[in-house]
Amino acid sequence: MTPVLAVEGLNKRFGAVVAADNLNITIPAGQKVSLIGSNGAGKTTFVNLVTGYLKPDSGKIELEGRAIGKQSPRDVARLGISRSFQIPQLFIELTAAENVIVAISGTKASPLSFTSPAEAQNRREQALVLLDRLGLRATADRPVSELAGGVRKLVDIAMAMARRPHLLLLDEPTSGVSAEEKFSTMDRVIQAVTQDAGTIVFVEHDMDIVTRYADRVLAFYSGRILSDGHPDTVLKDADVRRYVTGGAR
Amino acid sequence: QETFKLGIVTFLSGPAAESFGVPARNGATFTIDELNKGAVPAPHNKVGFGGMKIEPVIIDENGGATKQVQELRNLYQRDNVDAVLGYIGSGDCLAVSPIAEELKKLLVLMDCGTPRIFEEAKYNYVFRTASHATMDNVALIRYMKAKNIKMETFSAINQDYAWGQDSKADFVAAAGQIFPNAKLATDLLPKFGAGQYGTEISALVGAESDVVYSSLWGGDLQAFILQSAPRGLPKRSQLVFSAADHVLPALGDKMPDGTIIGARGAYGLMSRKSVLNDWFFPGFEKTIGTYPVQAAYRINQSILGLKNAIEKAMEKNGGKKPTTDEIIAAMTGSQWESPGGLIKMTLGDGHQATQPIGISRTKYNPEKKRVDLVDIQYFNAECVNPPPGIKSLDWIKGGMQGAKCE
Amino acid sequence: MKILSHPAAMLGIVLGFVLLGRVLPAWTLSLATVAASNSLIALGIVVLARTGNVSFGQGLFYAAGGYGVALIANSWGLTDAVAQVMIGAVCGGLLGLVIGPLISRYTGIFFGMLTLALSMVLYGALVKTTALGGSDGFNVGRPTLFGNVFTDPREADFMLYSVSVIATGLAGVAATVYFRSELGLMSLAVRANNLRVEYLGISANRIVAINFVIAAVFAGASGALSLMAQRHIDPQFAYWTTSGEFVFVAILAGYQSVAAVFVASLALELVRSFSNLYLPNTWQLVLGAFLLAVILFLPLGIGSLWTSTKRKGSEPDAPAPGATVTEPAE
Amino acid sequence: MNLFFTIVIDGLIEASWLFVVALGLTLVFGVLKILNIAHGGFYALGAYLAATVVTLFAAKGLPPALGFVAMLLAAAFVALAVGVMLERGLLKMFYGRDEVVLLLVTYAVFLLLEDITKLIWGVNPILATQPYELFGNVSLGKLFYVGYDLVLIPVAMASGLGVWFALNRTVTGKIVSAVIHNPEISASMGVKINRIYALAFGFGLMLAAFAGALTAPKISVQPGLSSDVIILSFAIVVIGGLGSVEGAAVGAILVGLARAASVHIFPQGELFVIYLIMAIVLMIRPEGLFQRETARRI
Amino acid sequence: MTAAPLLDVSDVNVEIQSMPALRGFTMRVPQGSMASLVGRNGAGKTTLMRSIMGHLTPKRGAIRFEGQDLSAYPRHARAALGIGYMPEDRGLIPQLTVEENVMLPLWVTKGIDTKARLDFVYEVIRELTEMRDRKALLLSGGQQKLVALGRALAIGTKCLLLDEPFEGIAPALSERLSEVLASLRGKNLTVLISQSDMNHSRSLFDLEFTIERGANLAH
Ligand SMILES: Nc1ncnc2c1ncn2[C@@H]1O[C@H](COP(=O)(O)OP(=O)(O)OP(=O)(O)O)[C@@H](O)[C@H]1O
Ligand SMILES: Nc1ncnc2c1ncn2[C@@H]1O[C@H](COP(=O)(O)OP(=O)(O)OP(=O)(O)O)[C@@H](O)[C@H]1O
Ligand SMILES: [Mg+2]
Ligand SMILES: [Mg+2]
Repeated sequence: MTPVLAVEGLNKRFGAVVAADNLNITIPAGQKVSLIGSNGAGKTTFVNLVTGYLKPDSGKIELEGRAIGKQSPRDVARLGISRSFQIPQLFIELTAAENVIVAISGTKASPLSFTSPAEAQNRREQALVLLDRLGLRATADRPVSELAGGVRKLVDIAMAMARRPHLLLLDEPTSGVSAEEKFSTMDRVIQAVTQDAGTIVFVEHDMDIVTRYADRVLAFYSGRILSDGHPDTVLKDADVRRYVTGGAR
Repeated sequence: QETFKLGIVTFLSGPAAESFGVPARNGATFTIDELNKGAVPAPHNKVGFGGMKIEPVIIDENGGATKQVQELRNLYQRDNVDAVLGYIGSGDCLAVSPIAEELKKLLVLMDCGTPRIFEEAKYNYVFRTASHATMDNVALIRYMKAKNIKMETFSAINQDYAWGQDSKADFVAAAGQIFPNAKLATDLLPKFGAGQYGTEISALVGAESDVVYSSLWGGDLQAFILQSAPRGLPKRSQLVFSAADHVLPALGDKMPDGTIIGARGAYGLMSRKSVLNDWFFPGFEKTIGTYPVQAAYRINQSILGLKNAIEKAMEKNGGKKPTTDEIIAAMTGSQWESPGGLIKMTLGDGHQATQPIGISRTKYNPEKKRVDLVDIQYFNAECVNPPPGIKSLDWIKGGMQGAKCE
Repeated sequence: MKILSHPAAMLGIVLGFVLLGRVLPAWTLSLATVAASNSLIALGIVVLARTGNVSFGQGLFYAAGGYGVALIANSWGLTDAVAQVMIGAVCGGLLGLVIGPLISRYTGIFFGMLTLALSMVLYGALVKTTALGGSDGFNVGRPTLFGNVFTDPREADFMLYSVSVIATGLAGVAATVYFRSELGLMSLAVRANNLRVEYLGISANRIVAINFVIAAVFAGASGALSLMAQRHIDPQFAYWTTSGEFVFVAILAGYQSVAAVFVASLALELVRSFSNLYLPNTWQLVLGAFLLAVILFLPLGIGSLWTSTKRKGSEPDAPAPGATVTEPAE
Repeated sequence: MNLFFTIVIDGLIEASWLFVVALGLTLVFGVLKILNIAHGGFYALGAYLAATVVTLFAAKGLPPALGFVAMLLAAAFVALAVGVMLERGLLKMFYGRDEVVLLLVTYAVFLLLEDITKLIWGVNPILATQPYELFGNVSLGKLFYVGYDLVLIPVAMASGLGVWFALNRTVTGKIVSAVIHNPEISASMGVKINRIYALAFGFGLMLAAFAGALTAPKISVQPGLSSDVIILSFAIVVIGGLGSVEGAAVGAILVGLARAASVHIFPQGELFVIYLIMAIVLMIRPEGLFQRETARRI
Repeated sequence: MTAAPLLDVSDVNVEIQSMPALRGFTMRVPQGSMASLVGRNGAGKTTLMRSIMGHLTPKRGAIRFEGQDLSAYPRHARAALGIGYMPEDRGLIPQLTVEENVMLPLWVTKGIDTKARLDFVYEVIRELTEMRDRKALLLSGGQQKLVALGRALAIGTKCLLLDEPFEGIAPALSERLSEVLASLRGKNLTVLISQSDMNHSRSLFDLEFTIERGANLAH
């Protein structure tokens, strides 16, 4: 079976900084992969490359066997990759529900028709369901500008999930989310994604989350992969401990 | 007592205010005050218009044709003026004329240059009390011929809008008739209001033509003269300006001697002695502080023309305030004396005036500290204006048939 | 208020306005005609502004509509007012279709300046075209309506007034419906964060282009209306100050309600006209002070006088200049 | 002297005063994110102030060289003061509003300025040409150039270098870029952002007035000076990239050369050429020649 | 620690666009203490910090620093009191280098030994030394946090306000940060750290304030 994502010899530099150094990664369908790594290791860069925001200097990126290295974020999204952002990217004047409605509208084949109000109502229902899944029902009708950072993060994730992507990339989904909500958030995200039989890759700094939710961990350092494998093995790796997770654990 | 409410439209702001708009306003207020006092010599010695005091409503012409159309409607419909008099911009004149026609209200255009108004349309309610711009350039060429100016090559610098383009076309066409061997070397069209002509002057000096012709006016003309004199342009080429008398007071000794200029009429320092001019020139100078130039004369002759028509109409109707239609009937084909000479409504079925014009050379007078005009030559209206029924440019190109020069 | 925002109710209001014209004094009629025609193009600017882009070159389409109608009227004698509005709209729209896709990749000030440059190129071309009267322009005959010729000035004015109010009114109703539609929502999304819009699989450029074409259609129709009211056209239609003024109407109105655009446009005309009448030498001073006062005391525009501020969140709180609403709060 | 050389000299003279105006505009935009329409009004103000000073000096029989220096200083400092007052007294009230709203505010200020200058100086033209003769004439080939015009080139270069250096090589410049990027944080770090705004605005307008003063001796100072300047300097700033000093310089030179070339070679095109350049540059580089680097968003 | 509190927030009410964000919040942070401000998302932590820095004006109540009412100080005057602020979103100036970012508050503050402060920052956060000439524009999120901390440290001679410094930081670095903060103990520096997640280094703190929907959590 073709993997959801296959990356081969991927390189990306910013001036002197090597942000992706000959990466080779294959992610089979249904896997829950966590990217960990020191700050500036290249995790976000990897996500940016896969979603077409950055163009690789060299290397191949394939989604379900199809080369996507030269596609724009829009095309990549249409092909079935969604992402959330380290810094939430929202429509801050719109309400949470409207944000999600826009996301849902984007899933239509042709998003450019003048939809009748009745159908828009249906959209709203879908949006509320999605928000509900992340526990955001109460904030649905507040403008995002009034929401606190952690809540914005969740709205951002809700938008990424709207498309029911084959591959969902989450960039630090729980940073800024309160301790009590971290696990419930991840529970909900994982549940939703597995329901849709999707694959999830999440960047994470909280090792409790990593050990609990990841099937596999990729540890980045300086654009390279230090270690790749089951969470238990990776987190025990000496280099990983030294550069990423620290000695405490 | 009856009054006559007269809307007056002239530039009070923007680039045309200084050269034309404000002199025109001053001309209007001076003339109206004098008329209301009954202080104007015969034949305009009745108080106001046939005894009616004139009540002016002055508004700004600046802002483009769209606004002028709206303001014209406001004057007629909201402010209930009896007539509107004014307009300097050709575009404004073109735009407002059909509106007055449609509202069946009297409109007297006083200054704008384009011949198109009555050549392209017929109006009942619209008059222009001054010659259009064709005369300026025909007279210039005739003057140059009379004075034996050498013109084997010439260059032109004109603003890139209708006035400049049309003036140049007229000048080139007239030159083609009278100086058939003259060649146009450089033909520059800086944009209106450019104010800086360094590059243009390089091109003109480089062209080394016998004559440099220009229809620039106002600040643009002043700047052009200021910048070209130190670079030797007046020494290399004979400068010929079609409408330049209004910059003389400001320029003073900066105006190169020997420049050939027109004033769009026999105006200002080129005006001829007459009873009316002996009233207007010194009176204006005393009241306003500077001597009157083109725009002041033009609005004055316009107001006098309207007065003449109104009083003629009142003679007919027994002294009542005349209706618009009565005034129109009286004004069509009329003629009247003005400080600038005899004005005759000969063209455009009696709606378009022709008038005499003077052309002269400049000479700075250090004692009086002002530019004098010397070598003045006058051309009567029939010599430099087309006869009725033919378009100006066609008339020039056809060899100016039917011109009657003295 | 709510009931008034139903399309049918809005149509009723438009009709009411038309009937009102029967009793208005003549001069207000022509003033309102101009205001209506100006608000149509300003409405287009509002439509476009919902994607976060401001066009300083709507004069391009305004002139396209105006010149298109004028040329057709003069060469084929087509004088019907309704047909002229449609021709204007089509001329504007066609040009918009050509330019929209090119320009939709620009944002912010560069979008504005490119539109300005294009309109100025047209301006230059028109000034040069002596066949079209150069900078002085040319006149067209008076419009007719369904074969009726209006010789009585009052009736002619009323006809123009009705056509303008109805055309602008219909555009307003259409715009309101559009604003509420899904596409309307997406426009706001593009303004807030076009990157995210792309990431959702939607073409932000396409949405901008659609709004651009709508604005161009409105501008073209407005050019036609303006031509009818004036019977004269000149390159000033495409000049940047003309475009700029329409932007100012839109800002004064406050992007909120369609009616506000009309009121703003009317207010501007009135202030300009009365200050020119009573203070002909300092009317710019009065106009400037008026603009400042409106912006200061009605920060959300004239529309905020009667619309409740539904989207409170759209006002940034940081007191820094240019802190735009569109930046995502990091 | 060949045509090419003439075009270059004419173009540079043209570019020099344009550059000084555009420099002020780009400075104000860079710091305050305000596209200032009133900029042209200050250009006119500078010209009027200069003309007044020159006339005054001439009337008193003082040497023109002194008048020249005095007119530049007077224009610059009055504009600086008025600019700071305007920013503190008026603009400040509108901060936080949309960019276009601020544009409208500056338009209103522009209208006010138009009439205020008219109220102060009337509509009669002022000719203050004494300084124009100060540097004599220079003959290059068969052309004469006025020394004054040639002097403009180094003056413009000096202004540009000065501003560039101040912004890029001094601590103040770095503080300014902090304020540009994030006023709130800058304030938290102790930066008196109000002062930076006021100064940037004041300096920007000072440059406008300075340019106005420089041109005053060669033109007739009268109403209507301001509107043409605005659009020209907008074009330059947009061509160069908003907020960029280098951009303004390249933009001004491009515009100057293009105009000169068009006058000498194709006079019919003068009306378009600037807009054509602007359109072409934007087609190729959508944010102008010198795009500002932006922070990482994601 | 009996002296008057260094930072005294009493009964503060703050509204953001007429929505109450702080509701009678009270907090006294003694001098030299290391305090944590804990609350869920949207509880008002950032709002409190921004109010202390003067970006928001309380409707009611007072904020005192060393006994002086801060409302008398414009927002740009507060850094000079010795308050170093690290905003939640880092707020670095992208065009400036790391070192210039750290220097920013020092440039504009009079009577401070710039060199000594800078050395101190490099000594405490060694990672900054090798990044000093890189533009902030290019740093990753976590690197930026370190720089922002360094900047707060540079000017914060008396007090540090750190808004969620551990968010988005890799554990190894977060440990380093804790170390850094711990090393500041006993330097007579008062530190207030907001957190939504108490997993990090509980041991670091002397005292803890809990904020819940803009108000103190009833103990
Ligand atoms: N657009 C860019 N321009 C220049 N440099 C960049 C850019 N994006 C990333 N970098 C550099 O690439 C490196 C990797 O950055 P990246 O954002 O991928 O790190 P990260 O692993 O996501 O770190 P963090 O956990 O802090 O978010 C960093 O050194 C960063 O400075
Ligand atoms: N710009 C704003 N407009 C309106 N309301 C706001 C704004 N900023 C914050 N709020 C509201 O103020 C309250 C407090 O927000 P604040 O950012 O202080 O929370 P926080 O504790 O820092 O949360 P987080 O842990 O998510 O950063 C929240 O309810 C939020 O919705
Ligand atoms: Mg990252
Ligand atoms: Mg917070």
